[in-house]
Amino acid sequence: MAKMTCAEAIREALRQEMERDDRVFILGEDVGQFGGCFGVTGDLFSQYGEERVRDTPISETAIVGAAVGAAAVGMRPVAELMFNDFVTVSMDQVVNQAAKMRYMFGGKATVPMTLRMPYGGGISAAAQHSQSLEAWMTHVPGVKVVMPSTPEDYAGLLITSIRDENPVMFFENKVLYGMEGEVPETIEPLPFGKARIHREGDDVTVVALGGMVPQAMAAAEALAGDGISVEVLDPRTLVPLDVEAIKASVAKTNRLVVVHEAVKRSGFGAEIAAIVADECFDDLDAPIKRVGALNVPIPFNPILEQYVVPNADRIAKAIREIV
Amino acid sequence: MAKMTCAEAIREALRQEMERDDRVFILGEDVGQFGGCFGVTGDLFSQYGEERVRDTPISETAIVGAAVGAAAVGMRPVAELMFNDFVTVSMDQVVNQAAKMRYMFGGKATVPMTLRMPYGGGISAAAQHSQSLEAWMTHVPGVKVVMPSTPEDYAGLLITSIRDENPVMFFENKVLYGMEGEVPETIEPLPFGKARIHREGDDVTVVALGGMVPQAMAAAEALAGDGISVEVLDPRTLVPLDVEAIKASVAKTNRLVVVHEAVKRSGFGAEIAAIVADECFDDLDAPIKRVGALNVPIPFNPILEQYVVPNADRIAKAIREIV
Amino acid sequence: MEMEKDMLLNMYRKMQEIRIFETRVTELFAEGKIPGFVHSYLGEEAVAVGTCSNLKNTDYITSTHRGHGHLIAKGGQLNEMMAELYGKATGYCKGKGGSMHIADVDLGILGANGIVGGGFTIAAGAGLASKIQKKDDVTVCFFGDGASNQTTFHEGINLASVWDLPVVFVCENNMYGISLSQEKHQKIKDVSDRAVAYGIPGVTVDGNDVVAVYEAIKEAVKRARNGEGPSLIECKTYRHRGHFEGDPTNYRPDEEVQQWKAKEPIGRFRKKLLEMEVCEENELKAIDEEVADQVEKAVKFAEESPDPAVEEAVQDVYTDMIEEVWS
Amino acid sequence: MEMEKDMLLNMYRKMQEIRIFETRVTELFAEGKIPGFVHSYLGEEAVAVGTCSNLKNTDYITSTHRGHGHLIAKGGQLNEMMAELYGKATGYCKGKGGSMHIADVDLGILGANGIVGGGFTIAAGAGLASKIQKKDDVTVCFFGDGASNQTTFHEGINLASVWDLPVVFVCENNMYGISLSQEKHQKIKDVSDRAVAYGIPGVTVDGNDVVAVYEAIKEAVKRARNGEGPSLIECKTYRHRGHFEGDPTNYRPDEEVQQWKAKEPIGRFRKKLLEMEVCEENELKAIDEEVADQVEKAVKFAEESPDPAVEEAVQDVYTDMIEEVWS
Ligand SMILES: Cc1ncc(C[n+]2csc(CCOP(=O)(O)OP(=O)(O)O)c2C)c(N)n1
Ligand SMILES: Cc1ncc(C[n+]2csc(CCOP(=O)(O)OP(=O)(O)O)c2C)c(N)n1
Ligand SMILES: [Mg+2]
Ligand SMILES: [Mg+2]
Repeated sequence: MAKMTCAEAIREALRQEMERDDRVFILGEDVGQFGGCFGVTGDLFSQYGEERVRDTPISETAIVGAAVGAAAVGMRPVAELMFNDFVTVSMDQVVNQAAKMRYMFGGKATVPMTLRMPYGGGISAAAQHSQSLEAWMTHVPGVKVVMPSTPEDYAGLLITSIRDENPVMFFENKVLYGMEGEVPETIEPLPFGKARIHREGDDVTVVALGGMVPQAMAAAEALAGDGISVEVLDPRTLVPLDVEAIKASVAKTNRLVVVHEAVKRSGFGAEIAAIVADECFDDLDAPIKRVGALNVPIPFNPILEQYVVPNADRIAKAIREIV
Repeated sequence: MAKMTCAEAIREALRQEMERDDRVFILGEDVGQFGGCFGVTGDLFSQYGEERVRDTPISETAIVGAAVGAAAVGMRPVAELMFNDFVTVSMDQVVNQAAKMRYMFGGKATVPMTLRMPYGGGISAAAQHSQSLEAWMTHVPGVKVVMPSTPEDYAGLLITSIRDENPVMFFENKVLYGMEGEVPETIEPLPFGKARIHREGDDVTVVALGGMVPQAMAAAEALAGDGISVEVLDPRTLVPLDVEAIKASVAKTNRLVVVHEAVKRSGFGAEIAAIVADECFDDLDAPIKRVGALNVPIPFNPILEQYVVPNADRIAKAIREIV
Repeated sequence: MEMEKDMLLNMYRKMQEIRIFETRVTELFAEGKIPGFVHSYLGEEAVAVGTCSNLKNTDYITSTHRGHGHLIAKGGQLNEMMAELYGKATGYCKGKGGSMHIADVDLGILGANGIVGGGFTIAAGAGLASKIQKKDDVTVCFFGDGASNQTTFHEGINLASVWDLPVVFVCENNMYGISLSQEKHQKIKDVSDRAVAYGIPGVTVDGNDVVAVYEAIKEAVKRARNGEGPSLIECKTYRHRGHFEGDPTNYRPDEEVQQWKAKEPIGRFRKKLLEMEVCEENELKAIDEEVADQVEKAVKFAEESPDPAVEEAVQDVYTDMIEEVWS
Repeated sequence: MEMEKDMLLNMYRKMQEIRIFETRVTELFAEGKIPGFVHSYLGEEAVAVGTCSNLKNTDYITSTHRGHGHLIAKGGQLNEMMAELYGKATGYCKGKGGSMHIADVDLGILGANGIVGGGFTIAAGAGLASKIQKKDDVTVCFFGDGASNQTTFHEGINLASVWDLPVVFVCENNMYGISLSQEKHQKIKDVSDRAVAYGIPGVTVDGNDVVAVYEAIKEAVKRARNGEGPSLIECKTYRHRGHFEGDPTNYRPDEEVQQWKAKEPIGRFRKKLLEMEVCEENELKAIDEEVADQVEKAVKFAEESPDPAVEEAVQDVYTDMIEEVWS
């Protein structure tokens, strides 16, 4: 095991896959010598050169479209968008091309590409650079959606994403980039569709996504002092979703809070709540609570931003409402 | 009152607003002499000429972006996308520009534009021309989302959309275009955020969106024979949403089924279900059911398409599961 | 014409395959046999055939909503094609794609595309793969005059240009994007002028002259295979039918249609073959008959094929996950 | 230089406003006073000032992530600008926008934009509005060399061109998009070559010569006001700082930076003004001092201004709806 940040873990996973499989290559803006806007690709350029770590023009449409084309003919591109907010410029390539190609062609195409996208607030980057857009992607049949929260999971799930034969939307949290944790020297792929229980508890299940996992853990810790036992479940992948794990947890705790950084309205929390309201109705002893960002664009001023985006206090407050 | 189809009702609303307010103009592909891909703009070109009914190049990015710019400086553009599936090419203009301009500028901009988008299947148009993408838009703070189901509502809500000072996403169902109904000669604006109860009932509430309203009505009719009394509620606008009406109905029936044509996963049905699972928990006597398209792209073959998209039978089946 | 007889007759045959196939498709559509949209390639046969006659099996093409001609020219099988238009289980896409999404990845056909301009960046990506893999394969991206105003035109060609990717961008300028004539959708007369914006060669040819198309593409393909990067070739042509079957075509004058029909590519090529004594009339007639027969067989194949089983609807979304079915 | 002294001195003043404001901003950012990203306009002052000196109050501009210079040149107030960079309630956007989203619609400033290329189609829309309203207002769209590879460049300029909209597209070619030099992001040397693709005039000028910029834009603005449609003007310039404050700029050689700094626009213009005896040195000094004073006042204004109240966070999403607050 080695201690590394999430950003380093991602880079290590990229390195090991590039080493293992020469079909893997990277493309994106400033991913080369510059090392990536958040430093994630780092020294990969000096190791693999400009053929395999490709600096693109500022052309998100071309970045994703080229990844689709290259994947369809046998490569394994890993494309980086500088911010997930810019997927708006490549939505067609994701939604109408990557996601649907296999199906439209009657199963005769495979599109093994990974699209890495940093999301979330916390750095005063304002409305066009702070969104969390994973919910859109979960509404697109044909793509898988991954949203890890620890260095180990970033590494292992990125390996799985690259090896997957389908387009994978890989969401990376900007604030977590700097968070440290243990990662195996040789990174093993981690399975999609398997939740991780970060903390066991009996009174309430908190399903937290990505960057909200540490916040949920902090809330759980705080509430433990008051004798409230919180189970924190991180689904890790949204598509496929580990519905069984969520159901099992709710069957035990009989209460559910769902947390994500994306705006609350029509966030993926709604999907999880709706599944539980259908499939676990008899287990539920209390209303299902959702904690998400207020339904507003992310403001620039850090005080306003903190007010808009969820945190441990808000999660604790939501939990208290139902236990 | 006059009998007209939904398509005609939309055209009449456009005509009356163009007559009333010379800031209103139309832009889109083939909306001019051709009269629109689905014939909606019809003869408006011959009446108002090419300055106010503008045929654009095949450039969805420019269509929506130009609407944003024109709206920001005092016009009231009504832009048409030929299919809502092509909003993927203009997502940035909707999401990062139109929706956020006012907020980012501290309230100092207004963007009174309407974006009309046909959605849904039923015409064997396959995966890239049959989607129902309203849920994405409800996840974007700053836009309003309208989704009517009768000629009268299309007309009245379009008038309101055009007069609204904010960007409005106006979803039009392709199959409903041909459906007839009564529309007032002089169309009055209908309020946003007010649901319409199409049928009263005591045993179960069905919240149905857009093109699924007639299907829900058919299901209600079929079940009436078996003594099941179904209330059919059409929210008409998703943002703002008439939460009070939904709550009142669920308080009466204690059961909820939500229906839309969009794929089930992360559709707007999840949001409605999640709201009810939180705010009406004590009223609920049964699991909340959602009926949406299977989580697959829309297939070309009509038999497969019918299998994928919801209909009255499926709605009836879901209702039976909980009454 | 210093080309081999075989090659010339093959080009004639391919054009006739398209002509007869498409003619039959318009009839079948009118009879209600084919669901959805059909965009006929009638009149534009020389572009697909002149282009694809330069391609190997392992070369790639990206096609458009008006894609039947491209598929046939790249070697697509009439049976599977017709069956797909019918939405049958035996079709190229098992009935899931239809006219707008026919593909045969094994033949290098990366799909028709329902999104105007959908092919540009995919073609760049396929070219990129060939480059990284150090293969000499070339990708041809077909697109219309209307598509030259799409986002993807710009980003796709710029990427191919700056990375010297082996791609040939072939514009089928049929003078209209649905109802909008070229002068109403762009200020330029020749789409090939846009090559300047990317520092690549831009050429305009008579798109109804199959040999002219062949020669222009030949140059571009050579360049691409040599690692010298992409080119933009514009072929001026005309669609005989409306934008889609059912289009009233109230937007273009009758004389224009007549003028262009007089310049249609197959009759012209046929005349040339005979004038230049490449072959005898009866050789051409034999081809015509063979092709007509083949098309009828394809119709029969399609008609007799079964619809896909409804369970097929949930297959092929992913390679490894089956999405939930109705509860 | 047949221009009036007043005008020339005003141009000098505006450039100094930008220079001193931006210099101060880099310091304040380093001190941690300004949150978020800051993209400095230092070195590019002549482009904004040469351009906006042609504009009336009612003319529009669309700006970029590197927008401070555009705002000042179009008449933006330093107090409100600095306050916005600080995120204060008194800022142009009440602290909700910050550096990347400063706007003043009343001054015709349709916003800085955090999306590269975000301005192209908005500018076309503003131009369209002026045209429909039969006003003689012009819209200037500023953009970078990197932005010339975005989707919106193509669709926005094409639309403006085919509809003869009164828009001037002004490329600030500072030779880099973040770390990527122009030759790595496009094959062409002059972005203005892309004008050919839209059948509009394309001109390249020395972007560090404020008078040259002024003259080129003057022509383009005249054309636009006369209803003759858009132009594409490229101004070659250089950013003195990294892409954003904090950028290590490991991607460009020191000599290059030094060469360009030697050509920086304000010193050059100052020298010219004195050589041509437009004014005395002390007049310029007086301006320098006034501006420095103004900037310090702006800093003070910003520092002393309050943060917005948290309730502000839910205002201004819509004109008429307040979104729910924390339950
Ligand atoms: C992104 C997108 N916008 C609009 C359409 C609708 N549409 C289909 S074909 C077409 C015209 C295309 O014109 P052109 O590129 O010239 O090709 P042609 O049909 O003339 O062969 C349009 C507008 C679409 N399918 N995709
Ligand atoms: C759509 C989009 N892609 C990428 C970025 C990240 N980004 C911000 S500025 C920039 C470089 C812009 O280069 P250029 O247009 O030349 O302007 P300059 O910074 O040189 O003034 C990039 C890539 C963005 N903000 N928006
Ligand atoms: Mg065309
Ligand atoms: Mg630049």
